[in-house]
Amino acid sequence: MNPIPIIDASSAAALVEEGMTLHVGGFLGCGSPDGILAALLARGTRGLTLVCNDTAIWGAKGGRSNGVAALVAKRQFSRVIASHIGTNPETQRQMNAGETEVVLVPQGTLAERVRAAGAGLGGVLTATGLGTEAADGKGKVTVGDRVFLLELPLPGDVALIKAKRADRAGNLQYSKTARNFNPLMASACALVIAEVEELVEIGEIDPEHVHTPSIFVDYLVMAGVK
Amino acid sequence: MNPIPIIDASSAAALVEEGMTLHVGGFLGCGSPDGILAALLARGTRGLTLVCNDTAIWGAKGGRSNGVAALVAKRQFSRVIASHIGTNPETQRQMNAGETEVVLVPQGTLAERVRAAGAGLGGVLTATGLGTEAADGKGKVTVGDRVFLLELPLPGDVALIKAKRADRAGNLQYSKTARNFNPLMASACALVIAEVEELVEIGEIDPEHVHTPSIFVDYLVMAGVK
Amino acid sequence: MIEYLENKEIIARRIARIFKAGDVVNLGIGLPTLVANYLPEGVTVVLQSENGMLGLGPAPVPGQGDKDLTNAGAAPVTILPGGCFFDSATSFGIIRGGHVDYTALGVLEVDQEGNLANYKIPGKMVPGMGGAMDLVAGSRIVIAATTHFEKSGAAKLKRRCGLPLTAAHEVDLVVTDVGYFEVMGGAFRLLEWFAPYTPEWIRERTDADIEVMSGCRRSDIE
Amino acid sequence: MIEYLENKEIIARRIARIFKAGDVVNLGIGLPTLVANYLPEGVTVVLQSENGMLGLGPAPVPGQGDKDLTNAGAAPVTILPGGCFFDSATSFGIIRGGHVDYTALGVLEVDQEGNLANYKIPGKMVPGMGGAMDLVAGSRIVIAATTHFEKSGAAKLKRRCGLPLTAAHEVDLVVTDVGYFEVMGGAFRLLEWFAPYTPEWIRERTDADIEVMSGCRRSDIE
Repeated sequence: MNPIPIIDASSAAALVEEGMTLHVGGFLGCGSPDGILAALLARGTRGLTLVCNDTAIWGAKGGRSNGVAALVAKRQFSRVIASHIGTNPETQRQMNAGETEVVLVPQGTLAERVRAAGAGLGGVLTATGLGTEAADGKGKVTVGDRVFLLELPLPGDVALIKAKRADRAGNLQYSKTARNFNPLMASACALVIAEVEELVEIGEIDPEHVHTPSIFVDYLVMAGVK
Repeated sequence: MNPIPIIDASSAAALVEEGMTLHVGGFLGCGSPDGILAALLARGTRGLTLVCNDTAIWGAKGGRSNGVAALVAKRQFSRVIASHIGTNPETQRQMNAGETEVVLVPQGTLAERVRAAGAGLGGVLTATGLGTEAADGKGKVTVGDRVFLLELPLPGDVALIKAKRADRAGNLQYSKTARNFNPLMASACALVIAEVEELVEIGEIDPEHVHTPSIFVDYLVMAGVK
Repeated sequence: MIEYLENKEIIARRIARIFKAGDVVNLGIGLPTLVANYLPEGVTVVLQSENGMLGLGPAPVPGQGDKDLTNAGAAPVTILPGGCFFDSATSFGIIRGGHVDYTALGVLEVDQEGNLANYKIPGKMVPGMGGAMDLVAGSRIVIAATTHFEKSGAAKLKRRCGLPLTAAHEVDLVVTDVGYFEVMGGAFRLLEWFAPYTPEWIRERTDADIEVMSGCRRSDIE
Repeated sequence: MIEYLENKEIIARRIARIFKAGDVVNLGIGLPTLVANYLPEGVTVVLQSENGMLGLGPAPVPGQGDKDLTNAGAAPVTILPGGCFFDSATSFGIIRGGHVDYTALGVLEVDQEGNLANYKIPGKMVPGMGGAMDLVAGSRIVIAATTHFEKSGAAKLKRRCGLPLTAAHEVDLVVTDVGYFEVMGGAFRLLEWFAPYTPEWIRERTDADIEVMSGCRRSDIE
């Protein structure tokens, strides 16, 4: 295995270009790559499409905020694909004001669509969302006597993910529920940047317990390093 | 978490009833539940449908055999769904003689079909097999300008799987390439029986490194115990 | 004259009795979360949290939480021995694959056809469905957990939901603070009522088809 | 008069030069497996084995094998530092998702349209496709690795495959023991030839459209 480059958060943010589709790990901010997101906020790149479980927590007037919330507030995303925006009222405001296009996707469907992109599937059939607004405009496929929604892959240009530990080759291990969408995002994007808390030598991660294999990861960023 | 029953191989084999669809883990015999399979061979239950990556290795005239090969030779399966039968010439003979129905499925498609059954998908779209005999009789779905094969879920009645280690609740860890289809089979069947080499107390397996969660597993069988 | 008093505790207590040991259960944020406090002695259920764990444990001692260990509402939690962590695709594979025995979710409206609306009020509250659509469509048994009446006095049990649906025809059981219902055959079938209410009182105040089953009884939960 | 002598080694050596450090490569059972022996100094590729590993290492010392660690041909192998294990769905997610840069596979027939037949001879050999259809359909670049001629003397490079296809229009490169070809525009484009053969000799003995490109050269592999 070959070592991959370790870059700083600003250099990582510079790899995200205007108009790109950006997949970000995390669930209400838990397991998001905070250092890279802060650098991307500082850089101010706009016109991005966000694919993320949610738009994190946005506490207006100095309240607690995390994850991608500040980037939403700064209008860096022209389009948001997420399952939940309820903890970020600014996303709802932008949606209602027509400032940002928001596409709401059931969480399991979002997970499968990202996985499908990573695993080379042309789509998956699901019963989730049948008979609801989530079915509007979707293709339907009948199998036997059952109807399913056809859900399409959701690939991205850049994945920004967060892991607990990496070896120098880029093998990753996540921590607890901070895992969530991170491994999926890593599989589905052309370029994958992982922010990690610990770095170990190649061979130090048990090959039975690698959560994301090194071949998915292009760059490492050390968390907490400016 | 509640402990699950530990039974012997014969009792496990007795849970497999004539006519059932049986998912067996293993790849050319590596990672197959040999003790349960030996008991099922002794029991002689027939009319089964086998879902397995392959029909393992069958060395006629006393040569090396493993996995499900002897059950195939004993004609316990009326139907075999597998990706490969090349190392078991007896399967080929039965297929050619019309004694056993053999359905050959590309390995990745087999994996996705079993996963789809476990994950509640109505099907998946794949490019694998397009323009080949594997596409014969399959539904096709066009997405944009691309055509895909529609591959359907492959659920089972009983999964016979092999793991390295279990805790008493049924959380499993596999060993090396003996993992292969085992976790998928565990997800896709109504009843799941895992043969394991080591048994540890609940809480002794790191929750970050459980390969198959306990909720998928119904019974444990200790490997090497008659 | 019976006066209605909102009582979330009785809902949680009744739901807690539905489960048997070993059941895999997902409890939605809010009222359903309370159910975990009332599980009978000896009934160990396995709580699934859709953000990626089985074996969800109680909240940690304040200040002892782990930033990487939260529930689907971003609150700090713990994991019980024998639990495990996994990614979101595995988590929803568990949910959609029918491996969750019960899900209990909050309600805006639930109707006698088993339709549930609990994620959106157009023009007012559009938080997104999160995992709710998957949980309702995928779980083996769906429990709608709700106070029986809105603040306005209207019952949340309807003939037909008016709000956007979370899922169609998926609700199996409804537990409110006046009774416990099964949704079947296009009606709410009353299985138990909670004193001081009576079946007649419930029927009068609920604009929906409520059938009082032969085995229907007053709950012994007080 | 040039006489053809089968030479599997030169095929493996030429293929080994195609890769650059870090490429993810799946080598089929048989001839392609030999490629691993000829990787240039300093070029560390990551070998994927479809039965569930990355970082496939060399065979163990005889007798030192692990029953739980085999390649896709059931032969004992080792894992290199930095490798990892995973299940078959993940393995084929890697393959079908385009995360394998190169796959090198054996050949029964390969044609100038990029069609490959390598898994079945009806009525004679029906072993099943195993992972071959996925590897050919999913890998970014597909290398057909084959001796140029059958025992009968017929070239394995065809105008049109007659045997059942493993995949349609997926082969990118063909490396035989007489030359190295790119499949493009409905022809085999000769990139290099191996002495003592010549482009003319190859064209004469191969019933297929073979284009000799301007940059085409004699290989320096001997």
